[in-house]
Amino acid sequence: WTVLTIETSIPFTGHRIDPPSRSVDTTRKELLSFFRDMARMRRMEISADSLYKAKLIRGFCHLYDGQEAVAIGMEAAITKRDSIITAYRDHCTFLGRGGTLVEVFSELMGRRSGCSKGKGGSMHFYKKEAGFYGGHGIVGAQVPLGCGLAFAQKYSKDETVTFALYGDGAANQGQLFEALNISALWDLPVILVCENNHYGMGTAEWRASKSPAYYKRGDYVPGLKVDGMDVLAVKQACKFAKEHVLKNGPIILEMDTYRYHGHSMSDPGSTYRTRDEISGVRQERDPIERVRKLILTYEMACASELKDIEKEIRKEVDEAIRQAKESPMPDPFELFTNVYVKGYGVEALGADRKEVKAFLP
Amino acid sequence: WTVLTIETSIPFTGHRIDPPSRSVDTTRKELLSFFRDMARMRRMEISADSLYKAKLIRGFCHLYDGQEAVAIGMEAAITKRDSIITAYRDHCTFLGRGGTLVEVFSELMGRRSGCSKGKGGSMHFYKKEAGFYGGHGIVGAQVPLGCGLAFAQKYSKDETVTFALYGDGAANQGQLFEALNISALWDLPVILVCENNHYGMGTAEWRASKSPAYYKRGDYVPGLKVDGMDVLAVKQACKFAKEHVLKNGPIILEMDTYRYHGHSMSDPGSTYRTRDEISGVRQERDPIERVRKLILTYEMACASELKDIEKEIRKEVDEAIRQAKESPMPDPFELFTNVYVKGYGVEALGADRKEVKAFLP
Amino acid sequence: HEVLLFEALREGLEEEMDRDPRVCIMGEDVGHYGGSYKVTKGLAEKYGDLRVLDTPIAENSFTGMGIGAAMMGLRPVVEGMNMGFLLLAFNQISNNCGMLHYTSGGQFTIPIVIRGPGGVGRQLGAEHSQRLESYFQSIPGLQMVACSTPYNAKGLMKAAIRSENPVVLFEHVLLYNLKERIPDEDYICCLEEAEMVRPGEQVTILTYSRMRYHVMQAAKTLVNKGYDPEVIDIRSLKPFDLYRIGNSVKKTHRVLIVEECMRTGGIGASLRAAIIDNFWDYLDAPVMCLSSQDVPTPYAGTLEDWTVVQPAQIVAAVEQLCQ
Amino acid sequence: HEVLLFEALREGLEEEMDRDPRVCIMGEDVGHYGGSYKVTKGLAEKYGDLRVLDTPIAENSFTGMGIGAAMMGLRPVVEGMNMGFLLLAFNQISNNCGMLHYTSGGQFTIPIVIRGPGGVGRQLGAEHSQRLESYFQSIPGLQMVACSTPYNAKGLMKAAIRSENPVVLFEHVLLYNLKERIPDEDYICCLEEAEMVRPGEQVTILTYSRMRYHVMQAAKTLVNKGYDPEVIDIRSLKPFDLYRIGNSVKKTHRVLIVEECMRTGGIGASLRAAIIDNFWDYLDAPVMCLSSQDVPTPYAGTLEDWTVVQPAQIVAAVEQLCQ
Ligand SMILES: Cc1ncc(C[n+]2csc(CCOP(=O)(O)OP(=O)(O)O)c2C)c(N)n1
Ligand SMILES: Cc1ncc(C[n+]2csc(CCOP(=O)(O)OP(=O)(O)O)c2C)c(N)n1
Ligand SMILES: [Mg+2]
Ligand SMILES: [Mg+2]
Repeated sequence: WTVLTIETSIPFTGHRIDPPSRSVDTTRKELLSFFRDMARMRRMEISADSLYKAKLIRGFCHLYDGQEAVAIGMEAAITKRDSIITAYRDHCTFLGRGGTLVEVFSELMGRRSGCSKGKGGSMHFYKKEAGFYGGHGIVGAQVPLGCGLAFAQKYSKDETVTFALYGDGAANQGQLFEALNISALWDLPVILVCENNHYGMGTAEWRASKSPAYYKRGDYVPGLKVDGMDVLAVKQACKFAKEHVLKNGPIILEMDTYRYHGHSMSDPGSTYRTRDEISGVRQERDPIERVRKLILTYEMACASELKDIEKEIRKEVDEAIRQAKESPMPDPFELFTNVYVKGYGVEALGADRKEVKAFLP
Repeated sequence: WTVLTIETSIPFTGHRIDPPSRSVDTTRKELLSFFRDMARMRRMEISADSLYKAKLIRGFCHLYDGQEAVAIGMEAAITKRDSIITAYRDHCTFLGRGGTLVEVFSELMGRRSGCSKGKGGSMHFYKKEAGFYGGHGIVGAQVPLGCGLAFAQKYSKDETVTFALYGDGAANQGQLFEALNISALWDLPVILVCENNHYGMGTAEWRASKSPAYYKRGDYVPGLKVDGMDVLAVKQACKFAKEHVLKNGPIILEMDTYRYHGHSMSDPGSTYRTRDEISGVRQERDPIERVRKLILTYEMACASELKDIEKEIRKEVDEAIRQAKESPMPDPFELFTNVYVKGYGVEALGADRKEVKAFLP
Repeated sequence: HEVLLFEALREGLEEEMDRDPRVCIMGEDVGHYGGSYKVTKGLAEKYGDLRVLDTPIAENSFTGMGIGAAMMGLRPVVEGMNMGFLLLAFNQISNNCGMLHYTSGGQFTIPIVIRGPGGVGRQLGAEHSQRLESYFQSIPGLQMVACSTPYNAKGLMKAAIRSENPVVLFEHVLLYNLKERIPDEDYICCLEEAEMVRPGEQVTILTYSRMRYHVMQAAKTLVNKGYDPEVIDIRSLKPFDLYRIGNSVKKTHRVLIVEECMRTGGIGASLRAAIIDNFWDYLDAPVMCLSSQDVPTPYAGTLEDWTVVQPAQIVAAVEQLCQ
Repeated sequence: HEVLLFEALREGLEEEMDRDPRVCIMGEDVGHYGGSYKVTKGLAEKYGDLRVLDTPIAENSFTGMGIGAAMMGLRPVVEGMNMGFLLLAFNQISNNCGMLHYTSGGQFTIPIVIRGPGGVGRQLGAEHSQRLESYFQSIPGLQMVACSTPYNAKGLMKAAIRSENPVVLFEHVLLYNLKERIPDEDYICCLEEAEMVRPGEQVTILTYSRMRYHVMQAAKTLVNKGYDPEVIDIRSLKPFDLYRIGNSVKKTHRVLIVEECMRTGGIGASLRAAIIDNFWDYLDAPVMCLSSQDVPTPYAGTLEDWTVVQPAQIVAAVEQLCQ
């Protein structure tokens, strides 16, 4: 069994493009790593929920559980030389790019060892050396940045591409249409990935979009609708998209996905959708369960081996939280670093360029 | 000959909609008034050009000659209870709504009797009582306003509609896509009119738009492509559109038109397009000449009668300029009026709410 | 009756919607969801989808649409789910809210209210801790008010809706749950008036919004130490109520401004300038101003606290001023 | 060699593009058309379409794309055809130019330059006469400079491009045709330094951009009247060069600020605050500030003139200060 060919859950739907085949190549190793990586993400998000309830995490905290297949499938199709940029629901994307659990939990708790030194918080994870460009709090504003990354890639003739992720709510922001037009004019290697989890905060997609067929919203730009709960479909689509954009300029991928949690921690997530809807998705479309089933069906591992993996992950996550808790709070002087780049002999430029005039209580 | 049926120059092209018939009803009276009104606009713009060269007009001055059929055809299809909003190329739209030549020239020369008291200038003509909402200097920003007007119309159950005009360059502004989506969601009676004169300043349409088929750019919103040089086609399209939007929500009309002048007075208008292109349009598609030909073909008037009309217009325009020149410059205190609405016992609120502290030299 | 601040805002909205059928509300999740800070809760049910409008996430254009509707005579109240998002609508707010009355030579008025939560607090991070009053203050034609108590929140909301001018009403994320007994009768607060919070003789402390509470905390300490500060909530951020402010300065001859804006380009800078221009001769000491640090708001709680002015700094500043 | 100011800017761009292949230019009509004020004329021909990019009219997103490109190491120079249009890009400029370095804990720098014409002049009307320095000054992490001569225009352009920080370079519609002899050799101007225009003993006049010329006109009259003003072009609008400014204040003990911003929320207000905070003890008179009126810029020429500070007002203010 080296290479195995598996059908995606449903066919891809194309807009102005012939969709790729439903048959996806994979291996035992890959499927097991998908399982492990998605389960780790799931566990991480659920622990973040507990930490939030324990008031160790404050402010915004947008969880990704339910959507793991998008991050994982995408990574399987590209390399770290390709770029990813997303919005505030960014913990798992960061992890997918090779970020560590300790960095995640530290940042979430505002500690010094956080990936942004505790200054960014939940919405501001980045990993420059692995091509992760954040982590952005303003809905839609990351998409022009992403197109700019793709411009830089084209400029330096890198043959790499950028995946710019946004939600179904964000899909109605004007800057997306602007940036898409420019990217199409300039033939940029950018993939716009709409993670359609069907709600933008409390607003259902059809209440915010006259046309919720997001893969078609690029109009003159080709698009592909993908089952975002099927990690193999995501992988297939991202591979296809990467090749496409290097040759032909932008494409839109709409990932049909679902968030189990409420929008952020203050949203119970159940006033604008039914509990039945949520549990229905959990039962029928859960991305981790789908992979578990595949692994069991093809007898790549037995149920208890998978349980063991999950137990290991649990330990790994707990250990990371323990470490993160030990990380100290940022030094007071960090308030003033990184406002400006060093180079004037000062950390931060105040009214007086020679020196910071800040007195802390 | 009361009612006459004339074919439009070319058929309409529809996007997600069946286009209206090419046969347009008109009358001798209407055609003669079209001729007179368009000729008056043409003469007005050409005189503005001279006044600019004589330095009586300063700043921006965007002329509409070549595009007259759009303003006139639109007015023929609607009433003054319907609303119009446009960008900075607004002199003729104002005239079409019933504004006077004296108000136009006075505003252009910054005089007290200007339609905006000399404070707005070329880009800021308005006529509230006739449903003209300006006259706006920021490309594209008038379109959300226009959709808001349509919202107010729907809100007050007026059965009236709004025409929101913008250019081919403006068609790439994100706010259009945003406002169109909202208007479609709310079923607003708004007609987005793209006056495609094929250039946004020095940039040809295809260099700024990946898809210069502007009538299709609404994607899920229906559109109609119209020969904007044929006043009867414009009339037909606007009538059709008005009926459509009252029942079904927004539509886009793309008017294929042409500006003879450069973008503004500092642009000779000949570096990014050929003189042949310009003279070709003048010879083959000029909106006034088309109507002249119709009138002569159908023997509704003879050539010399039309010449007489043009002579009258010339006099009328010269007389308006004379009157405008007599209008005084604004009073110095006008600097402070209309910043805030009266009601605090002050004209303008300065740092001190009790009184304006402004000393003029 | 006793209400929380967000309920006071809602009462204001509701009363004005009852009073004037032209008043409508637009914003993200203001309808079915009831507003992310519950300011519009229940209003969609009561007034229907045409008067309480859920919008897509498209700040620039729904603000523009509000302005358009206002040009035609409606009185829209536009919510920025968080004030910071209105940076996307800056052009509409500046050019059309602020200047259209002028460029049209007075033909059009823009009776719109733009409101929403802002300020530093709850560790919301850089983008969600904006103090847009510093960005907006230069816009001619705009009025700006900041509420700080349930009483003035309701009164200012009602006055803002009735005003023919475009008004930005600043709310603060940390103040929505303040409780206060407010009158049962109809009342409004004058948009252009400052509020005397604590009369005193020795030094004038000018503040607004959440910093009012840091100031009052400091005032307690100061009183215990034998000082007698006068505390004024300026409320109107543009224009300033120089009448009330001036009277205080003429009495105390010492001024401390405490703001949450960053020091560069903040309200404090403009207020200080206005005081110097108008009351220089009455001053016995330099006008002092305590502002937030000139940094993006960090997430970590400790750093966030250090970003804004703390009561101890206010105490120290007053002691220095009164030396 | 002798150049006009717009040519000096172009030289700066060209030299930096020669020097560093990462430098590119984006904006409306900057390529084929050569820029509406000719600042980029000829560069598209020389460097090609990948380095000199004509964009659609989509300020918000092409600015965002410039920032994205900068995150990856390019050094984009983004032109606002008129600075006022960048109100549409305010969110990108504030949140991403200004704060991304911070929110990423220093991982990313944004070495972008944003430039274009602004200011009052040529009767361009309300929207095209913005002075965005007042709107932008509160943005943490942004540097702002204003050029006023061909010499400093070129030097600041080059320095801005080389800076790792995001820099906004303000040009003025009325100054593009100023002529001056500038060095043939490579030079840059320090971004954070003020420029001594006229040394003097009696009063410090702080100004920048076009107002520098109104001040110098006034200075002539003042000298004839026997005054000896020191004129400093502050150039760096954020941060202020308090070193040079301070030295002058310590010498003259009197300060007049002359700005083109509106008085509410202008650069002058912040500068005045900084001077009071730092040099109060050296002041013999209240710091005065002359600003534009708090009104949208009217079209009519006479009204436009009255909007901005005129030399006669400067003369009068100095006479009052030196009484
Ligand atoms: C410009 C802007 N407007 C509003 C918000 C508040 N907000 C944060 S997330 C969100 C919903 C976005 O929904 P979607 O794009 O579908 O992404 P999802 O949260 O479902 O992943 C809103 C309205 C914001 N952060 N930025
Ligand atoms: C937001 C904004 N960007 C740029 C400009 C400068 N500008 C004025 S008109 C124009 C071209 C617009 O072209 P188009 O929409 O086709 O209208 P036309 O002038 O052809 O009528 C540009 C770039 C502006 N006024 N506003
Ligand atoms: Mg969503
Ligand atoms: Mg055009």
